[in-house]
Amino acid sequence: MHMEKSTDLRKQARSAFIRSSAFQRLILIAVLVLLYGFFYLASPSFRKYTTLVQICSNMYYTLLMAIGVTFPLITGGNDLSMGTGLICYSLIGSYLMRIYGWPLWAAILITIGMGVAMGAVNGFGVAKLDIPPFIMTLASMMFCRGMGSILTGGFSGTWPDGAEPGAEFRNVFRLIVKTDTGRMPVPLGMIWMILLVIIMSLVLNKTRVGRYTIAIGSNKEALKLSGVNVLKWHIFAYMICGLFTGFAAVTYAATFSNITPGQGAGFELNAIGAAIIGGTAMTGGSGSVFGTFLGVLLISLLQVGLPFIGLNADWQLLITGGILLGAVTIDKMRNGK
Amino acid sequence: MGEVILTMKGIDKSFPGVHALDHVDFEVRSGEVHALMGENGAGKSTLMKVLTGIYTKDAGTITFEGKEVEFHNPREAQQAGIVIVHQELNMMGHLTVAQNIFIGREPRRGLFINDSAMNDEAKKLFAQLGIEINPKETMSSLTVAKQQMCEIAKAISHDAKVIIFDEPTAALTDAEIDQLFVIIRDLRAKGYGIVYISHRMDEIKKITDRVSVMRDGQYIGTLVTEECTKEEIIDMMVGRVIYEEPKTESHCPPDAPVVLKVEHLNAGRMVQDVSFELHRGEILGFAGLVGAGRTETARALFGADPKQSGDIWINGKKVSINSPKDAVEAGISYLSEDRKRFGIVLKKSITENSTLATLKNFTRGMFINKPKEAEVTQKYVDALKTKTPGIDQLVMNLSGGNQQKVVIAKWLVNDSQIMIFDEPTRGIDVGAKQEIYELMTRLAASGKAIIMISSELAEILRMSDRIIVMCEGRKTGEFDIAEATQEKIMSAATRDIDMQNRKPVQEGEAS
Amino acid sequence: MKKLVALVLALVMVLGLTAAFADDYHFEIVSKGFQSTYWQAVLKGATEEVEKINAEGKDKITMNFVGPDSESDVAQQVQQFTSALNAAPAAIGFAAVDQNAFNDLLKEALEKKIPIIGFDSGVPGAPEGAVYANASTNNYVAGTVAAEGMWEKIVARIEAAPGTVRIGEVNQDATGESVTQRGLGFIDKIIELAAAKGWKVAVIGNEFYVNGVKGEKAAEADAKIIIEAKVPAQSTVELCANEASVLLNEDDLISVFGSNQVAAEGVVAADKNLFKCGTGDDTVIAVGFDSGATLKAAIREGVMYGAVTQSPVGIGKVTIDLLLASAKGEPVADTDTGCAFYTLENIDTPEIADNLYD
Amino acid sequence: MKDLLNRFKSLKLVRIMGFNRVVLIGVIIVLCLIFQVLSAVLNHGNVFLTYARFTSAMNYGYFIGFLALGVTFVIATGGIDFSVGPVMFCAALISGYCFNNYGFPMWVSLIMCPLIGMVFGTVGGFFVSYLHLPSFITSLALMQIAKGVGSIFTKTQNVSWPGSSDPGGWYRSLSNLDITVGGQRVNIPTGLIILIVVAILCSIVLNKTKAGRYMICLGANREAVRLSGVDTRRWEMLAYVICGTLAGFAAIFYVGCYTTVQPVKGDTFNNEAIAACVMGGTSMAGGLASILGTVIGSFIIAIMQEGILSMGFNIAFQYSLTALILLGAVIADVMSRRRRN
Repeated sequence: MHMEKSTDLRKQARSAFIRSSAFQRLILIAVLVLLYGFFYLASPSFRKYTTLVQICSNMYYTLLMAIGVTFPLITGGNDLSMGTGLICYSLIGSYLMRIYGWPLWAAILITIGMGVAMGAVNGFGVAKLDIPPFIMTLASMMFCRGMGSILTGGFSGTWPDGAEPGAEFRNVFRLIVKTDTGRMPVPLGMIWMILLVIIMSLVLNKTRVGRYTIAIGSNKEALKLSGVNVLKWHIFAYMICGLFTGFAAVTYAATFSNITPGQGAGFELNAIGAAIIGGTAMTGGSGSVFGTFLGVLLISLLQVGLPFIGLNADWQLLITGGILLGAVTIDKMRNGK
Repeated sequence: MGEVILTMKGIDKSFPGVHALDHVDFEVRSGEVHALMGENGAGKSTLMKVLTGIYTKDAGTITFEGKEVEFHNPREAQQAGIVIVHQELNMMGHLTVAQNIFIGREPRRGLFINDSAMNDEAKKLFAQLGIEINPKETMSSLTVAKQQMCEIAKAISHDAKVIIFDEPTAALTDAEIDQLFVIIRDLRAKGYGIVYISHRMDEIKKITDRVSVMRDGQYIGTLVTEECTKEEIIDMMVGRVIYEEPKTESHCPPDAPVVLKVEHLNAGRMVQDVSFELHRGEILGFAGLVGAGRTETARALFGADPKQSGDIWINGKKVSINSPKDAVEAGISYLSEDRKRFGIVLKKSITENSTLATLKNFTRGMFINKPKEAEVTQKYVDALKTKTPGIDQLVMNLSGGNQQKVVIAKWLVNDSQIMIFDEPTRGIDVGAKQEIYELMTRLAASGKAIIMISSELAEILRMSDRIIVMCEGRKTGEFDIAEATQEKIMSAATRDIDMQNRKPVQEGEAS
Repeated sequence: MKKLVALVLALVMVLGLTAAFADDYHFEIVSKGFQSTYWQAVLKGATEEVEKINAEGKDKITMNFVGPDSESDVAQQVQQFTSALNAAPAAIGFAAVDQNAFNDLLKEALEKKIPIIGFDSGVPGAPEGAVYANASTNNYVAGTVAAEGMWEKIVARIEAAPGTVRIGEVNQDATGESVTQRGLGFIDKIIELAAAKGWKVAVIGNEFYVNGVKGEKAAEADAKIIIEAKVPAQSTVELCANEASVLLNEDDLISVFGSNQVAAEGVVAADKNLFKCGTGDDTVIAVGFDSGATLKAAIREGVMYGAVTQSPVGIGKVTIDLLLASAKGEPVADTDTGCAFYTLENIDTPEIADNLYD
Repeated sequence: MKDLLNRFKSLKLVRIMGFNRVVLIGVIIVLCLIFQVLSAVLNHGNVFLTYARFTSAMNYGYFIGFLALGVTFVIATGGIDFSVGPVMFCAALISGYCFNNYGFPMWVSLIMCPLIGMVFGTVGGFFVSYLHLPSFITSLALMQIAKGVGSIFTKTQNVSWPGSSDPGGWYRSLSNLDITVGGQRVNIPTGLIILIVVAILCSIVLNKTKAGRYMICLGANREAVRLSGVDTRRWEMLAYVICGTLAGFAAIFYVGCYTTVQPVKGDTFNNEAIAACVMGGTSMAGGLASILGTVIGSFIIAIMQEGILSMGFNIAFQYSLTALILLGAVIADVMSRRRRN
């Protein structure tokens, strides 16, 4: 860690463009285009509009987590509790609806609320008790993994679906329009996602939350000396992550029906991986929401695309692993050792 | 000089085991530059930290603009109008200049930060200071000097009444220092009260109106700069006069064999075509201003940083050094100027640090021979008079001087014939300094070849048998001690720049 | 010293307790899963049966029902089974994730004379005499049932079809005993039925299923029917959905089978974008397995044509009965808890509805 | 009270083991008692403190233990390894597959396990130490790759190692040796013995050899070690190699107790391994590592999951409890360091 910090100045001294994360994003976009083109040529059925929809609806919850985790990552931290947390929250949400007959909106609020709360806990542990972020969130990850089924007694939940009342909330993510040729799905969710990406990049670059998030990652001591209440903003960064995990939980429940406890471990790794691919540095201080967006797009494109070219499932793992390594290596090359 | 705006009376502060401030008095008038001097550990920085609310005082009163004040955090102090330009610049490298200046009090439009307004504000500030800096640049892409200018701009933007400069010139080139002084004088004219902490006598003479001196956490006294001499101040600082007699002639026999020969060494911008020879038993001083490329030369020679070209001979044998490993095996050792980061492993014991470079000599098969290790460590602890309860003491619990001794011990254990001392006495108090000097002399006498990089001209003149001067990455002069004078060295160190307002660059407090 | 004393005291106390808590019959049930609605249904059946028997008052039964996180976690289940053995119960109900992992433990049970009752997929290939009886669904048969149910709906269309037609199959993995059996049962049955019509069938996709088929396979070129078996990278709904959407994008696809709840839900999820599935003549005939809110909804909306349900509740009940009998030393015999194909027509008939769960 | 505590702290044994370790052992004892009582009360008079339960708990402790030992080395150098679980599975899958399908002799397959692990360790180590990639990300990628390779090699199939009665089944006695004394079948936990032996070796390597000294020091201040003329990259890489090898070694004991391995699984073991060594007092900041602590940590995890079962609780409790104990340990550690500074 502290080696990176020490060479920071020399890093920055290098040519501005290569250094700029814009460059990394450019590479990423190029890769995306190439990959899409490749799939496009390789498989006729991939060309269908519906495949695009598939790619979109496949990425919603990962994207939300990734946007969230971008903030802790920029502070130089991490959040491993997202995956199991996501399942835990949406599970409890559905439990309240099914068993206690809570209304949908209340369940949604609780689900998101729990996310924020867990974020606050993580933030407190990291910022106040200065527990290494990795350990703190590892602990809350294990905690969530158990908590879901402890509270619901091993019940596996479903959110309203099909004809049930409240099932409409799924239309928030997928609108069906009738055309003369038949029905056509419109990935409404994508619009919200893009909206969120825009909003969060604004938050990151144009508000105090974002400004101090970057500052914490860049030089926490300096920020303290400037008389900023570091503790508050540091916790805030984790709460944002929690909030988006909450969103992700709802989205997950909306796009897939059945939520099984004990699942979800590993979701967060995709999200973190995506953020890193998007050019957010593990050392903190720099990162961009748009980059994260591209990162998730890449992963989703792979997950959906690879089956189309008849590549056996297990190769997908190999390739995603390879791409992750590649991305970080490029990043290193850019910034020098 | 205006009326008194800040008075500190009987300030007392203790840390576990240390009585850092012992009833210190200090005052600042508006429109004066008030120097605060003292050896390292005299309590200068502590006093200022108490003033700016980073530490809370145990006893005493602070009166600012007539009313007694008590700051609990830097914020309160800033708001009251007391700001500090820190010695280790506290900036956030990833943010832009303007963002740094206004961190914590960004102008906002609704929810959003109004960056354009911020940039304009920053522009105004720089105009006011007469500096050319683009507020939109990222902080880390600026030179140290410019970063410091930003710090000053930040200070003024707090519409401060008292500005504290803590070792402002430690890392500046002379041209930059001059520019800084212009600004400081301008601030004084505008009626700011300025506290100026520094070691550099001539700076004090040049820029300050009054000098207050501290020693061992106590307030010694205040003098008016014009009316006092360097010597008086030094006496007050060290409590005793120490003689730093320059060497008159080389102690190294003329026929001493060449141990190290470097030819056409190139490593980046800071090391350009450097060539020199080093003889057995010789102390070769590397003089020059901060940032002249001496440390870079040493690091390149030692293999710590990659080099583009250059040949190195040791005892007439050509060697290729691409990593510190090669260097150490070739019998070179390097004592970095930044001990904590590059010298020692703070979390580990004296023993572990002492044998770090030479562990292979302390192994039976693959196992470490702990008794032997302990024995040797103890030997050097005694030899160097390292003050420690025991050899298992963690290095982080030792004072700067003793830490330096541990580093030296590490290399002595390695018994390398060529030793590079980079700022060997930085951040070390007078007593320990003396010991280090004697030690180096003894080492040279015992036949080691020593390169000493120092920014303190007195040190160079006192220790070296031969002096190499560098400037902007080039070797610009080489003198035998007999013929070397301050003027010659300085002119080489600053090349064509005119000699009038020149002064030697001296040691800066280690961070 | 103090600690020691405390420890001794605690032990004494505890041993006292243990005496006080002995029951007539205590059964340990180690299920294959715990946290899916299917297993909850099995648990429900078992609990009801236990309460019923205790209510009758002849015998006093207690039961401890455990199962691993996911239906593939061998380590957890071994630990649970060992723990069950150590609890020295009157009998153990057991559904093995992977029977190879349990041979030694089953032998140990045999030595300890603890009766084992297999349920759900049972404990195939267990050492002689260890398993007293099975209350299990024959998954291979269940697969064939799905095939038959689907066949009658699609046979006409295959006849009508000019070229080859494609039948898709989504399996959550190629490792789970029951899933693989169903998958293979389905494929074999299709081949058999096709053979009766004189059609050749090609099987492509995941190697395991391709190689596992008993019936004889034709080359893709000269086949009338192509069966494509898909397996996702990991057994989650979303990844199943990705595989399913690949199938649904094939223009010659006429039907698809999701061989368990997750896979079937994957198919439904994928169709949410593609609208290929339905019960009409131009739509893809989707057949699922087990139930759950999603599948039931899908069938009611006519997205999914039908599904095969086992009788989880029934399995639970029967298992308890067998456990009790074996514990008493009475002779017990295997019971096939059976399975049934259901569509919109019969979904509400009692014999089906009772076995469906949310 | 206070001086009592201090007197306790100054006991020779305590000083050797380190106060925190001793506390952890206390935790184990307390846990055992709690489980003993609760499993009797809650689960129909179950008894927790029995030899059988002890051995079955240990079965879980073995492979977690070996994984944790490996991770300890990596964490000591200031890194993190998130791939040990899948690597262990990958090793077990490939070598087991070779035994079943290519008729490799058992001893060859057994040797293959650590070798395969070593390969992964070497690759990871290379990326981290020579290309300076962040260890977390590298191990993430490696984890995916391990899963992929394992499942490609075995054609997405489970691999079941032979049972004790089958040919080649002798490997099981590495983890549990069944002997009959007077008609009584007794289970000797050989795995425990091997684990302890390996642990001792590890702590010798870490504390008594050059390699260990360098690893710990470069964890604390990499640059200072490099400038002392030490080839840090080599020693850092070695840590990852050791970690990978031990992960492969763990595979032997995993199959020794659980026979069957699935492809694309094993990530959850990462968390437990890391938790075990952090509990044991190995610091994420590097420069501080305790093998004894790691072993105790793994035992706590093992005992916990057995206790949960014996109380008849849902497996889920295991995770949450582990999390809480982990947090407790870390907070205690942080606090004590605060007080010292």
